[in-house]
Amino acid sequence: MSILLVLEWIVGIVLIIGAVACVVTENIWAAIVRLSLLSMLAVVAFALMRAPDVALTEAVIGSGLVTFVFVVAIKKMLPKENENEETR
Amino acid sequence: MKKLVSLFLILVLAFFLTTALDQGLDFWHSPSQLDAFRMSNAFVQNDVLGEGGALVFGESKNLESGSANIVTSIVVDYRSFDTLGEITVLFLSALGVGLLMGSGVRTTLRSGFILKTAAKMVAPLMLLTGIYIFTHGHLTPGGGFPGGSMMATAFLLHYFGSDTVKSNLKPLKWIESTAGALYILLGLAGLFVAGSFLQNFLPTGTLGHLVSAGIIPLVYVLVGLKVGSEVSGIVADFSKTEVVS
Amino acid sequence: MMGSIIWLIALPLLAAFVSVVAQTYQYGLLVVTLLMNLLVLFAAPQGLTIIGGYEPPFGISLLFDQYALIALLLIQVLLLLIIVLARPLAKNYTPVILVMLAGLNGMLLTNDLFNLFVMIEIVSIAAFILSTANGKLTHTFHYLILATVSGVFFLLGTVLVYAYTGILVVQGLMMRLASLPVALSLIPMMLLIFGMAVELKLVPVSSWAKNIYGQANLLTGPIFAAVLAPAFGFVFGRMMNEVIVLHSLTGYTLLVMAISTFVLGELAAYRQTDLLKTLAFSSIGQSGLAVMMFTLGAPWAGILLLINNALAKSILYGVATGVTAAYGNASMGVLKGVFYHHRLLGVAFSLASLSLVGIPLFLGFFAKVSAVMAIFSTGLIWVPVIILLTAIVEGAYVMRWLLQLWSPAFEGYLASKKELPQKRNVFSAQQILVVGVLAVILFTMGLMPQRFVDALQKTQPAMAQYEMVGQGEQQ
Amino acid sequence: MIQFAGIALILIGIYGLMTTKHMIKLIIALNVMELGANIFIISIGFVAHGLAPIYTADLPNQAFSFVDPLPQAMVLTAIVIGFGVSALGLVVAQNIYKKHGTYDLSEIGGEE
Repeated sequence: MSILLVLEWIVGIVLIIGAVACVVTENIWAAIVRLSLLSMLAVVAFALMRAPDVALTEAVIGSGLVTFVFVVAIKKMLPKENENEETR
Repeated sequence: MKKLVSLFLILVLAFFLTTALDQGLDFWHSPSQLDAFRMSNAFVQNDVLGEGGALVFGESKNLESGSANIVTSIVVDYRSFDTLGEITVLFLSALGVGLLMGSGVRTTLRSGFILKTAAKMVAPLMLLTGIYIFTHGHLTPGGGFPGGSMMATAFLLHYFGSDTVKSNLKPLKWIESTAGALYILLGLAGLFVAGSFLQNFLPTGTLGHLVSAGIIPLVYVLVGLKVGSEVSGIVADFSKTEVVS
Repeated sequence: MMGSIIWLIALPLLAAFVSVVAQTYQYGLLVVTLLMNLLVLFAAPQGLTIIGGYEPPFGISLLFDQYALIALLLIQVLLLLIIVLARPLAKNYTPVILVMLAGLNGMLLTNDLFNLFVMIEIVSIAAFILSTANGKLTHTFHYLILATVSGVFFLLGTVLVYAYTGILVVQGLMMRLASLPVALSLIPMMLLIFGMAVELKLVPVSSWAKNIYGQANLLTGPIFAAVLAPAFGFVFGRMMNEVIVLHSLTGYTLLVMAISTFVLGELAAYRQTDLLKTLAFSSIGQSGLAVMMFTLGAPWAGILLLINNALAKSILYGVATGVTAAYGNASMGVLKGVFYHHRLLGVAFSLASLSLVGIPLFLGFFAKVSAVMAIFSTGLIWVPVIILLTAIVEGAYVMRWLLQLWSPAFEGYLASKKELPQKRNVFSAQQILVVGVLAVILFTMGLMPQRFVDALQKTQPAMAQYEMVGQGEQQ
Repeated sequence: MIQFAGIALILIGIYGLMTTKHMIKLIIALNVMELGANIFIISIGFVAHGLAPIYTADLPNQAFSFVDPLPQAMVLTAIVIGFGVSALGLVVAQNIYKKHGTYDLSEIGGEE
C-alpha cells in the first residue's frame, strides 16, 4: 500500500462526498464554491493519473475560469446590493 | 418523492454500469502496461509512418512528430483537426455570448486598492507565464489552452483593475480572427506543400529542443492567442451590464 | 489540391473567422462560400482524404462517397436557398451559420468517431445560438441541457469504443466491435445511441423539438427542420452502417423508441390547432420513421425519406413561418383562408404537404412505398401495418389543414369575403421565387423518381463495399 | 479508486439534473457530470507504475511504460468544450433571469 494509493483513495472518496454536497445544497454560492473545490480535487486526481497537461488545463479553465464566469454571472443578478455599494 | 425515485434509478444504473464496465476494463487492478492493440502505442513511439522506435531525449532526430510531450503531438499533429474543431467551439461560444449580451457597458467591479496594485504587479507575470506555457507546449505540460487562458486571466486582471481601460474589445476580435485564419492557412500550406491538410511540413529537429517538432510550436502559439482572446472576450462580455436597466 | 474535399470545411471556417472583423461583407461571404462549396462538391474526387499525413486508423480522415455526396449536396442547396429566403434574419447570425456549415460538412464527412463528437458539438452549439432567434430562451436552455448531457454520453461511448478496440476509425469499426463479447459492446452502443437520441428527437427526449420547432421563425424553422434534422439523420445512417452493433437489447430498444416516436409524433400532430406545432410534431414523427428504416437495415428507404422530408419541410416551414409572422398567429382560426390571398405560396405549400404524406406522383410516395417494401422483406409484418395506419392519420391532418387554409376559395369569392383575414404582405417577389424553386425541385424529383431511386440504390452496395482499414496494422 | 469516483460523479451529476429546476444548479450539475466523465476517461488510459507521457532528460534506464496519451488529448478537448457550453448556458440563464426575475424554471412555467 503505497502513499500514492492511499492518496488516490482519499481523493476519490472526497471527490464523491464533495460532488454530493455540491449537488444537494440549496445555496447557490455554496454550490459554486464546492464546484470550484471539486475542480481543484480533480486536478489532484489528474496529476495522480499522470496527466499533467490535463491537470494544468483543468486548473486554469475548470477551476479558474468556470468559477469566475459563474461568479460574474450571478453577482450581476443581485442589483440591489451592487447599487448600494456603488452609491456608498 | 421525486428525489427518492431519482436516487433509486441512479443506484440501479450505478450497479449495472460498474458490473458491466468491470468486465472490460478490470476496474480493481490497473493494467501493468498499455494494451498492445491501442493505437496510441504508435503515437508514443512516433511510429505511425514506420520510422520510429525507441526514442532518446535530446538525441533522436527527424521524427515524424518530434514533440517531447506526446499529448501535444497528438493534440496538434496526429489529431490536429480535433483541435481546429475545439477552437471553433470556443469561437462559437464567444459569438453566442456576444450576441446574447448585446450592447452594454462594462461593470464597474469596485476595484479597490488591493486589486489595482495586485493587477499592476501580477498581470505582467501571468502574461509571461502564459506565453511561456504555450511556447513550450511541445516540451513541458501545458500548451495552447492553459497558456491562452492564463494570458486571458492576466488581461482580465488588468481590465478589471484599471479605471482607464475603455471597454473597447475590437483588438481582441482582430487577434481572434487573425489567429484562427492563420491556423487554417497553415493547414492549407500543409495541403499544398506536403499533400494533406494540417500536415507537419517543417523539419522536426531533435527531440527535446526548443526549436523542434515542425509546425507544432507555431500551431500552439496560434491556438494560445486565439484561446486567450476568445476567453477574454467571453468574460469581458459577461461582465457587461445593460445601459438601460 | 484545389479539388480536395477538405475545402468544404476549411472554406466556411476561414470565412467565419474573417467575417467577425469584416461585418459589412458577412452575408456576401456566406453566399459565396456556399456557392464555392457546391463547386468543390462537383470537382472533388470520391474516396478517402487524409488529414495531417497519417493514414487511418492513426490520423483523422474524411470519407467522401456517394452517401456523403447526397447528404452534402442536399444541405448546401437547402442552406443556400434558406439564407436567401430569410435574408434579414440570416444577416444577424452569419458567422454562426458559417461555423454551423463547417460543422455539418465535417460531421457528414469525418471518418473518426472522436472527430464526429467534436463536429456534433459544434453543430449543437450553433443550433443553440440559432434557436435564441426564436426569442424563447427557456426553450433554448432546455435544449442546451439535454443536448449537452447527450454529448457527454456520446463522448463516453466513443472512449469506451477506443478502450475496447484501440481505434477510432468509423469505417469498418462495426466488424471490430462485433467480434467483441456482447457484454462488452453493449454499454458503448447504448451510450452512442442515447448520445444521438436528442438530436434525432427520439421519444423520451423529444420534448425540446416541440418547443423549438413550434416557435420557429423564418430562419430557424427551415434550418432546424430542413438542414439540421436531415444532417443528423444522415449521420445516424452512417453510424448504423459502420459503427453500431445491434444486439437484441439495443436493437429492440432502438426500434421501440423509433416506432413510438413515429406514432406518438403523428398522433400529437393530428391534435394540434397551431400550424407550427403541427409541423413540429410531424417533424418528430418523420424523424422516427427514418430512424426506423436505418435500424431495420433499409438505408436507402431512410435516405429517400430524409430527402423528401427535408425538401417538403423547407417549403412548409418557409411558408408557415412567413405567414405566421405576417398574420401574427399560427392558429387555425387566424390563418383560415389565408392562401386565398397568397395563391402561389398556397400551391407550393400544398405540393409540399402532399409529398410529405406520400400521395402518388410525388417523391414521398416512392419513399413510403420503398420503406414498406423494404420492411416486408425483413419479415416484421406488424411494422408496415403501423406505418400505413399512421400514414392515414398523417393524411387526415394534412388534408384538414389544406382545406382550412384554402377554404373560402372553394366556397366562392363573394360569399366569404368578409370572413377572410385582412390581406397582409408576406413575402417579397424574391422570397416567393425561392419558395418556387424549392417546389420545382421537389416536384421534379417526384416526376422521375425511378431514376432517382436507381441512383440511390447504387449507393447501397458502395456502402457495403468498405474494406477494413487499419485491420492490418493491428498487432 | 479514481475510476469509481469518475463514474460516481457522472451519476451524481445526472441525479442533480433530475432533481432540480434551478438553472444555475442545472449548469453546476452538468459541470459535475462533465468532470466525472473527464476523470473516467483519464482513468481508462491509466497504467500501474506508468509515467506521464512526456520524454524528458531523466527517464529511467530500465523498461518503463507511459500512460495512454490519447484519452488525455480527448479530455483536453472535452474540458474546453465544457467551458464553452457552460458559458453559453450561463448567458442564456442570465437573460431568462432578466426577463422573468427568477432562476427557477418551474416558476416560469410553460413559455408559450
